[in-house]
Amino acid sequence: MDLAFFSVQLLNGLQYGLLLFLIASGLTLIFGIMGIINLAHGAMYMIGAYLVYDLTFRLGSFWLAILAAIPVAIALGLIIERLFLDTLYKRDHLYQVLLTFGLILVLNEAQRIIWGGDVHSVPVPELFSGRIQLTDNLQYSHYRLFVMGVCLALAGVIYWVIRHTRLGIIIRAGAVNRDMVEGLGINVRTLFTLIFSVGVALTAFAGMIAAPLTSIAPGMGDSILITCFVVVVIGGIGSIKGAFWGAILIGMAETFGSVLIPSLASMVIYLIMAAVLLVKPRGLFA
Amino acid sequence: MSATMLETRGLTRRFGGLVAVNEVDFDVRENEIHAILGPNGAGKSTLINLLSGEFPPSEGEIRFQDRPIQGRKAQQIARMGIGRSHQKTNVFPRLTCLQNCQLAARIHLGGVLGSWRSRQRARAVDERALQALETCQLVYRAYTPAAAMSYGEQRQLQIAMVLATEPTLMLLDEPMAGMGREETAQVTELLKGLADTYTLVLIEHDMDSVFRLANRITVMVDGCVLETGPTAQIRASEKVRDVYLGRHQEEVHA
Amino acid sequence: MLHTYPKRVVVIMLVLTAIVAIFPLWGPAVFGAQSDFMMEKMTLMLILALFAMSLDLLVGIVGLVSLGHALFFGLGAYTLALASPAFSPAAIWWMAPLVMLVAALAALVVGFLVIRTRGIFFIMTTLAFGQMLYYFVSTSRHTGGTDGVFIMFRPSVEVGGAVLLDLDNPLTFFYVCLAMVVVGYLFLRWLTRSFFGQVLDGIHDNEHRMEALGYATGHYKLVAFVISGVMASLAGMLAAMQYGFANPSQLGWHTSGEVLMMLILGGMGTVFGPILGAFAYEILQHTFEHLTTHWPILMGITIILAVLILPRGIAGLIIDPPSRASLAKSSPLRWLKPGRAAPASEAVKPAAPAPREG
Amino acid sequence: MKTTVKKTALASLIGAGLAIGGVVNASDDPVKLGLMLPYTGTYAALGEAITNGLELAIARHGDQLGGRSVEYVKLDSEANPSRAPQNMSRLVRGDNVDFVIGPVHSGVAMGMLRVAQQTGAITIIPNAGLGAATNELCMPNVFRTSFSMWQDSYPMGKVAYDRGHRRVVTITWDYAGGKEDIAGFEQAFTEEGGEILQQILVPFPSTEFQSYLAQIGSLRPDAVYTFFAGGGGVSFVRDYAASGLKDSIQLLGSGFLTDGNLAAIGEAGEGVLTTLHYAETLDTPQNRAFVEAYQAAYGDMPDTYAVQGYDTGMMLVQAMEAVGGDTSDQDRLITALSNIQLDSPRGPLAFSDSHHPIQNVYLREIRNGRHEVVGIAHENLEVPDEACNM
Repeated sequence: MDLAFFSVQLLNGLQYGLLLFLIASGLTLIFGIMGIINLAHGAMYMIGAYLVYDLTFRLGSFWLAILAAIPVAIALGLIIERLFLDTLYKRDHLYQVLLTFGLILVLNEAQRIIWGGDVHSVPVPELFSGRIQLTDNLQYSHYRLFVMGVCLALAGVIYWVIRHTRLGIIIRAGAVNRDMVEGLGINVRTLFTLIFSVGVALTAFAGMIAAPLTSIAPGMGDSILITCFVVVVIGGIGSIKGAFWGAILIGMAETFGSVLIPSLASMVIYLIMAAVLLVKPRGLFA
Repeated sequence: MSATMLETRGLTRRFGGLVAVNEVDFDVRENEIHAILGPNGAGKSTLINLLSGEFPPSEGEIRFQDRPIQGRKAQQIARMGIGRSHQKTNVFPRLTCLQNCQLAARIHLGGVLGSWRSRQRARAVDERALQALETCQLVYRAYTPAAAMSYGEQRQLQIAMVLATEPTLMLLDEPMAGMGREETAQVTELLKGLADTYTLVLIEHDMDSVFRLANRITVMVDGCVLETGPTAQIRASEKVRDVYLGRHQEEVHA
Repeated sequence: MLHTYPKRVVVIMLVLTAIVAIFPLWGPAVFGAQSDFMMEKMTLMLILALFAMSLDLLVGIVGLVSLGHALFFGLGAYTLALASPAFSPAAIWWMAPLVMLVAALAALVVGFLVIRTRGIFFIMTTLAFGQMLYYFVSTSRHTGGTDGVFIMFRPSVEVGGAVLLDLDNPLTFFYVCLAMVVVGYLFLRWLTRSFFGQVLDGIHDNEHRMEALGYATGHYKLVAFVISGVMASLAGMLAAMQYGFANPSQLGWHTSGEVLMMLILGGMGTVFGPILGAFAYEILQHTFEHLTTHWPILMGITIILAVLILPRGIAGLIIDPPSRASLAKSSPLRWLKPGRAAPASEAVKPAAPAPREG
Repeated sequence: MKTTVKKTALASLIGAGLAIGGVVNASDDPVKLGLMLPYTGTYAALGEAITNGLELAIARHGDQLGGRSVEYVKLDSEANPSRAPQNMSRLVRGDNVDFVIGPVHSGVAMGMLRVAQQTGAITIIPNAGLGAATNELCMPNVFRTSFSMWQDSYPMGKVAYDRGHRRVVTITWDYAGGKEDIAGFEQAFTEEGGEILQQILVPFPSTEFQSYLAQIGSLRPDAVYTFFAGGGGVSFVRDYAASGLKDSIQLLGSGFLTDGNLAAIGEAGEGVLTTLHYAETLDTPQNRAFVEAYQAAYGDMPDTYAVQGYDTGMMLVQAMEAVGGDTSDQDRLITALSNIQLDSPRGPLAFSDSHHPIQNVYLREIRNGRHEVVGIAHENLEVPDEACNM
């Protein structure tokens, strides 16, 4: 492996990892603060992508589509939290697993009813349609760089919110000890609704900005879901920092693993997860 | 003076930057009731948790019957004969009173395989469980699910469960917490009776009970031992009165 | 008291068992030409009932929510598929023990690693191990990959050359599966009422306290995990025998999710509930598929409603039939009335005055 | 099948008893077609296209098969192999269908074949391309109207060599279908004297291709041969173009890479060469008529899957005509089916002894968002079936 190839793969791993972080951050917030295990998280990613696909053609602009899709995603989160999750907080994880599994079935089928079973794509927006030359025969699209930038910026914003705002203190406290939040005299219901909507919106947003990079197809959320679970568990449930480093680790592992040990490529992330849990049963940053 | 059953040397436990228990030297003698006093956050419960192996000490040594036990798991320490009760009610609500005690009594049958051992030994276990209930005057409740019993009864059941494990040393974390006056008196009597056969370490807020029960008292403040001595000595101690009792009174009247 | 149920449970289960057992008598009259197919379907439901029961030991009794239980189901299927000789039937006398042994070893290894984790971590690690085996089987040269493998012969049940049971006969196979479910049920019933079962209940309620009492709870959980895995592998072996086919999708997390749905429909922790759940789930899916090609949406809604309204499943209805008053109080009805946002508390813990902290 | 025979016999007996003097045969009963196709999930679009094609063929013949009306029993295969045997069994034993048509997914096909073997139900596979179905596992009662992975990729090996490519990287998903497809290409390409630099297997169903593209870039092959389908195909072609590799390294592929997905692929697909047994732009009267009828009925351009469904329907139409609508004699029906020769939209179509289509495979290039037929990559290609004995 020469240096140029290595650097290119580093870039690929980083970009994939950053996108994973964006999806996983919502998951880990919901896990950590609300204690809710949300299997339908992948479906939210899918819905984000489909929304942007739909709206891009309706509104004629990718950027307008994103602007219009975000409130829809937030509203979806709001509805799900109020309608379904509200009664589940005090119950065993099992019920959350089952309810959100049911939600996957409903959302996937709703997607098919609304948008059909065909594969779609969204063109890369004009503004970032250029490419930079990496090696003599390999180029890198500006849009991928843009996505990296957005993910990093959002990671920065989330980090700042968690470190320097009152909400952040509550979130950090909640991740360690949920009862404490109630003790702080905070309206837990409002907080939960807020966190869930933000979590859903983050994931859907990841689906939106990833749309021009990927193909929009039924079931696209299912495979990303399990990868994100692995990220969250490796990083430590509820830890944004953990989600970040976990995502980068998994991004790198998948990128380099597929090249270096192709025979284990499909299992490499699970092996890493097992290894991490063997050493630190609560994740790296818990 | 009787022999030392348990002693600690330089016992320390840190949580992050917070030192919950700081270089505590502490000893318990056979067949005494040793009470631990101290304001909230003094490190009493942490000390008990260290003794029972709930978590390992950061530093220091714990010797039980002349064997070091620090770092062992809670279940091992329990089987060595240190039984404990928790501050919060901790019985199994879906099981009956008797089943709760049976569960406790059977820990000496051995591990998983022991759960299918001979009937004869099982009978011995049942007897021990009943005995524990009798000691705690709960026999009439034997077949009541724990969830259906009153709070005070549940607290007593918890003591019965500790008894059923046949401990040599009992660590009781606020056994009378949240009880009414009458129930408190009842449990005080019960504990007094136990002192003949068992060694007790007791965390308790109820001053009257402590002074009536304890042979010796250790007073803790901010994770350190302020003073240790016979009950009379502590009762008379200026230092304790200033630091602890005074504060405690304020708290009560606040 | 725990694991003792009203008489009507016994009566209902016996009646249902009898109805299933005498299916060959009434099946043709009710289903006509479809009778053979219905018996086949019922055989499948029995196999799934065994599978669901095995998971109930983990989820309902010990309180360990596994999202990777299909691992053992698929392992049973694949052990049968790969160990069967190509041109002759295997003898059940060594095949069944082999399947159980392989599953026990796998459960021991996986269990050793996952038992250390708790709560969400347990769910996630079991999921990860299930997926690991799923990908291994999907990509390995020796397992037929994603297409799966055929099992050309069902194992033989012979003693000294005399055929005891002809498993190729659908009727015989049906009764074998029925017998397996009955035996499995009796075994779990005995297990849950034994002292070992009491310890498991204790762990479910308060593991921490069990440790303080002196129990090495990890050992008990591991043994339960192994027993559950072995039972699931037997179900997987029967499933592979029924259709002569093993496929990686039997190992995937969707299969694990489905069997959890059977648990919720039937009622967890009751041992008999999952049997009802397996039947209910299959009947529902069969019906929905007939109704519309959008059947997953109906299935999803059913599961959501079951979680919200009927968390104790069908078993809960039988043990404790709802009264008019309790119906009026149920959360969905209450939820219909605006302005009452009190979250429903499902806590099982006894109501006790909050003790002081400190 | 036993029950069906009995049932039909019984029905005709009763019928004969009731309608004295009238000529009554089994034609009073509709012919039951059991469709076991994916109507939900990832493959739903394929299931719908096949169904459309099938219904179109039968509708164009008066909605009748051999003079009998037709009843469709549609069952969602969920593309879930573990449910395949029970679903197949439901169609055959539960709904007593006369023909089973399905599936799309190869894993599901395995499960169905097992039951087809046990029950003897006549099964027509309108898509799944696993080689074994008409080779090791061939059965008298199983037909295929589609392709095998090998059939569509083998011709590309020669094409690649003839175009001057000597060193090629192959890339596909690490699953059975992909590996079979790549094997066909590699076989032909190395026979010609070409070299496979590396075979890359991507975990299924990942669509994250960046690291593999970098790998391809550093290997500097003359061409890349690939098999992906559905969303994976769209992603790969788009990513390949976006990485700039398309400018220096020719992209070859199985037709499934782009079929049905041209709109989603967009500009990125221009110049990609694929081989397949059909192209919607085939300039034959049969195809023009088919495309017109399909567009009139459904408003969409047909794709390969629709043609496969259509040919399945045509096959049924002809075979049922040959036996006069009588499904009771299964051997006669099977003989009728295996003797069928179709003037399909895809060209002449006949069946081998193992019941696999003998058909042309076309070389197609994407130009202006359409699969333009460059030529016939292999005429009347027959698939090896030495392992088949029936």
